[in-house]
Amino acid sequence: MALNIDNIRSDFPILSKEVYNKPLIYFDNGATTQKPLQVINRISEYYLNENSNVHRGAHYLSQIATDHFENARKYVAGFINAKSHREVIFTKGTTESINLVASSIKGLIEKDDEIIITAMEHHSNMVPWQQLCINKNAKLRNLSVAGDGSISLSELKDLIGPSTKLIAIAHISNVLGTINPVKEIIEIAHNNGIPVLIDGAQAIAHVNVDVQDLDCDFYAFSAHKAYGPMGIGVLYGKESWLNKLAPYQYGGEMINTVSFNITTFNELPYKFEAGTPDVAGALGMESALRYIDNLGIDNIRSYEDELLEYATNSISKLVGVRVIGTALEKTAVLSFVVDNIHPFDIGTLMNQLGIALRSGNHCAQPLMEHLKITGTLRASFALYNTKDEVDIFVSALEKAINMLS
Amino acid sequence: MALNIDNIRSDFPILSKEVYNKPLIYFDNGATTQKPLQVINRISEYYLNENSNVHRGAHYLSQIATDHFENARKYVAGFINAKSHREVIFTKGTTESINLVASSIKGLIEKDDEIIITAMEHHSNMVPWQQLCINKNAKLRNLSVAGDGSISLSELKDLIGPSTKLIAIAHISNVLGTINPVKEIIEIAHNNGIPVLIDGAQAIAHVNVDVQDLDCDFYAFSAHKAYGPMGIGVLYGKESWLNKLAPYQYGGEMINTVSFNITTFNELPYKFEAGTPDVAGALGMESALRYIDNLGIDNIRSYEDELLEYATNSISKLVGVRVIGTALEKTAVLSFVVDNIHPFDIGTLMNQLGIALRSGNHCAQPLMEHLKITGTLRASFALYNTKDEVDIFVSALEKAINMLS
Amino acid sequence: MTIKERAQSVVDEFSMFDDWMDKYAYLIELGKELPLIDEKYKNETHLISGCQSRVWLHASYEEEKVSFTADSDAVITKGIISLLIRVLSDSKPSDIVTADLSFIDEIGLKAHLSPTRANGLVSMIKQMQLYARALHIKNS
Amino acid sequence: MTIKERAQSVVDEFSMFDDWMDKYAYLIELGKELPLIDEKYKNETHLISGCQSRVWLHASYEEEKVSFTADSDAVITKGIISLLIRVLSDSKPSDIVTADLSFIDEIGLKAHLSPTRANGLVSMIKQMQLYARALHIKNS
Ligand SMILES: Cc1ncc(COP(=O)(O)O)c(C=O)c1O
Ligand SMILES: Cc1ncc(COP(=O)(O)O)c(C=O)c1O
Repeated sequence: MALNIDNIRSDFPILSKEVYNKPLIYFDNGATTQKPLQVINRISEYYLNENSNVHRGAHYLSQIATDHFENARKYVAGFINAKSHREVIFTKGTTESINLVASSIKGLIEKDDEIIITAMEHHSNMVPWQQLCINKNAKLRNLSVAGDGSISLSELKDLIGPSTKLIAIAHISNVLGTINPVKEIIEIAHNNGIPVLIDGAQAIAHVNVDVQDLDCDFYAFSAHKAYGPMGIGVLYGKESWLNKLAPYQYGGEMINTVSFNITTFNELPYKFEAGTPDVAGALGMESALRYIDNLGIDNIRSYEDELLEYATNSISKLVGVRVIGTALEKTAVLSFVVDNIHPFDIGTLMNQLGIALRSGNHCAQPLMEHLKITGTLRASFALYNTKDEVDIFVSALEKAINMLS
Repeated sequence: MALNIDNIRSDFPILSKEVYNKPLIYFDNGATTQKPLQVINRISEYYLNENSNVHRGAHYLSQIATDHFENARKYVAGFINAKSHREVIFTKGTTESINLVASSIKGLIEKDDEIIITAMEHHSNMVPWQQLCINKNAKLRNLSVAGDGSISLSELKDLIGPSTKLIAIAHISNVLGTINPVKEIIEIAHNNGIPVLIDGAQAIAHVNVDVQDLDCDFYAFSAHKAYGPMGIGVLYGKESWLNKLAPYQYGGEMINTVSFNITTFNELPYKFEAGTPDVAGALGMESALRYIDNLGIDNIRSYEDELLEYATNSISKLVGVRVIGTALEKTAVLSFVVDNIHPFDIGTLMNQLGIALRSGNHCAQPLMEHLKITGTLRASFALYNTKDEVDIFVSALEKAINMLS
Repeated sequence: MTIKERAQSVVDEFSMFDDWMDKYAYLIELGKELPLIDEKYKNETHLISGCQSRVWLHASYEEEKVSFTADSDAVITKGIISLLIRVLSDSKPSDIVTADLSFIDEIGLKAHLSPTRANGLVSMIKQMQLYARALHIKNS
Repeated sequence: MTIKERAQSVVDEFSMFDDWMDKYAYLIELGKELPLIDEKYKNETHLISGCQSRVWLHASYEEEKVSFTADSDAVITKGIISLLIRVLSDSKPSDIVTADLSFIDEIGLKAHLSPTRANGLVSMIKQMQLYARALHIKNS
């Protein structure tokens, strides 16, 4: 089914904005997406009509808020096809989700154990493991990334050993757009008894995510990269794993009984949710995922793939432009460099022309080193972007290159 | 200056709601306050016009969002009179703020060190220290609470010893309403070279908070208890202390440079802010604090004191009602029990009569044990509550007691 | 009477009241009729977790039927559990385990109780069914 | 010319352009005139942290005046730093430290640069003032 992009765009008022008297072209969706009215209104609606603290209340508003909050959890569980809503932990976002696992799994990691990541990880899925390894005298192992932005399963098999305790890998690279073969990776890992954490930050809004089909042990994502509000995200974890992990932080609903000397902790998912949760955020996230569901993630995927292909072809025609990340399995992200021109110079001029790109190392310094570049320009697409916008982007890029050559 | 409560109430549309065909009387402000239109609209406005990721951007929206986000930080710094905006760390809320300190101070706590808390702490300011002590073989020491809900400075002096490494105490008790003499406590602590963390969850909306005047080392609070959005709060820390603490979580803006083997961390406040921050939340918090500032915290304080006194006098006339927490220095919170009637029974009937109270242990089980009660009913007030509401509350309470006697 | 019939009679009774304050008054009365648990069972073992007021529940098995006694420190909770006992007690384990408990929604109990209370209600029912299952296995 | 006068001449020049794209074209030109840093100074020591493009800055002191040379791997950054050098270089340390830099806002540079760039700008100025202060102390 084709998406009706005009209708969709009218749900996102910010897209009609002008910047420096130029129509805004928002191609920084990998950093954060814009939010549809449905999400913005849901948040207002909550504060106007339902606001209350949850769980511990003994009154009407508190019950409404609790029901809606727990229904949001169930909706999220359904969206990623979790077996149970108990496997859905609300966090601040991908970064906290990953840090939560790194912190709560600490007791299971010992000296000389190994954790495998890849050279394309975002700092948020790299530094927590690096620091855990430093802390535990364990070893961080690095799966390399080929020139086209892909990884090799046979290299992974070679890296895996009896000391491997965890594999942490991005579902989709925020720099290269590569869709990693996570299902195959998980199968290989499980054959060796190793759990896998997937960083789904760049995947959740772009491809179908089915945690049971993937069979991943952990899956982390942020609402704000999937048309939802900032400040909230999810850690999915298999119940058996979440039960094995130590609690994360202390206070509020995560506590069962406390005396001065001892505390017993609540069951899942509350065990990992200390303090008053972001109820408005959870409801906003639910609205955002409903928005995606209504359009259909597969329709979104094919629309964005088309857009990516069109944009890739168009910029490839410009002299000096080199696309970074050309894996076969790829979506939504278009990184590039221009020979002899610094990404920042182009980014600055593009901004002046109304086009929101990102330039730099994209919080993936090790990847930049690995690819021997100092940074890229990145155009990242969402379901509301259009070929017309791509055309404007390409001619602006041409203009910028001319000015800078 | 007297507050114009009619005007104020019109800023909070939820207060005109009906519950079971009765006008809603919201006396659960200790759990979370309602939000004025100014806050709700600020959040919408952000998503409609300014939404972008911050700091790392190279474009117009990103700059706007960053400016507003950092201005919000400065506003918060001014609100609590911090020396510098670098001392203001955005967190999820009080609970995360306290857990952050407990986690990052770990390296400075050794076997047989001691941490002092009080018997009136909320679980969020008790269990993190309890677990840290268990983890480090350190000792948690407990300052007792007198029958009226006050603590004794001379007992504190006796508790302090050469092994004392930290004192953590609520500014205002969420059960008793006691305003603790934190300035005196901090002076005593500092004379002994001990840092002090203040749990300001129940204080920030009710009394003037001046961290330089208090001279506290850490101050934690949540926006949602001060007319702001859920999901965001603050850890204030003295720069010298924040520099001493280890980073908390890893990823995003908190990183300076990363290579595969080593990471260097960003300066304050970013060192403690991993991942995409809740920009909308920060702006919502700024609006909420502006709302308080516009009315004047001292005006709010005297209005709420008057309300508390009126309510205390009124319920004290009812047979069998006993107020829990009668310290001289007290505000905004009115806990009580009724002889021979379970708090839950009253709470249930009060809810049916439109009155939102909280009943139970209020996340302070050790205090309940200490006071030898199973729970209380709690009415907690905010700047929009009125004496008329108190009257309705008192006659409903009378009715409930009659039904249950 | 079957469980279904007993449930229907509860629904009929509650339909007489328009005002929830009257329903609560009735629940409070019902609480007083609760088949009280023997004091010796009011211990940790018989405490149901998940309720914010304390509830003790005991089950016994005679002539292939399960009977319940209970107590609580909160009166309205007592009323609720007395309803549950009236509907479920004195029944075959299999009937208890498979019972249609929609009467709880029908009388509006679930919607009118706080989330913690509602969780308590779920805990009570779970515990009753657990007892029924256990006693059934033990005695067969 | 004083720092103030040099700043004014920058403001005057920029006021000729209405369109920011023209201002950028001009900045790019200015970048080419940047007093280039000696290759031997293009090392870690002379790198300014806080800029997302790399900027090397060197200062020297002669006849009670500080002079700067610099380079960057980004052309627009070069243009910006060349403006700063034009205004601040060849001045007394005390004048550099106390200089009124409102010309940056006046030509709209700060508002038109990304936050990271703006931070970079702040870092550059900070570094120039640091050098000035250090050289002043060292030589007095
Ligand atoms: C005294 C006190 N401390 C800490 C907290 C925890 O605050 P939050 O749930 O917003 O993290 C609360 C709120 O319930 C409180 O009243
Ligand atoms: C692949 C990847 N992982 C993790 C993150 C961190 O997400 P957040 O900042 O929402 O925690 C991002 C976003 O920048 C990302 O692209």
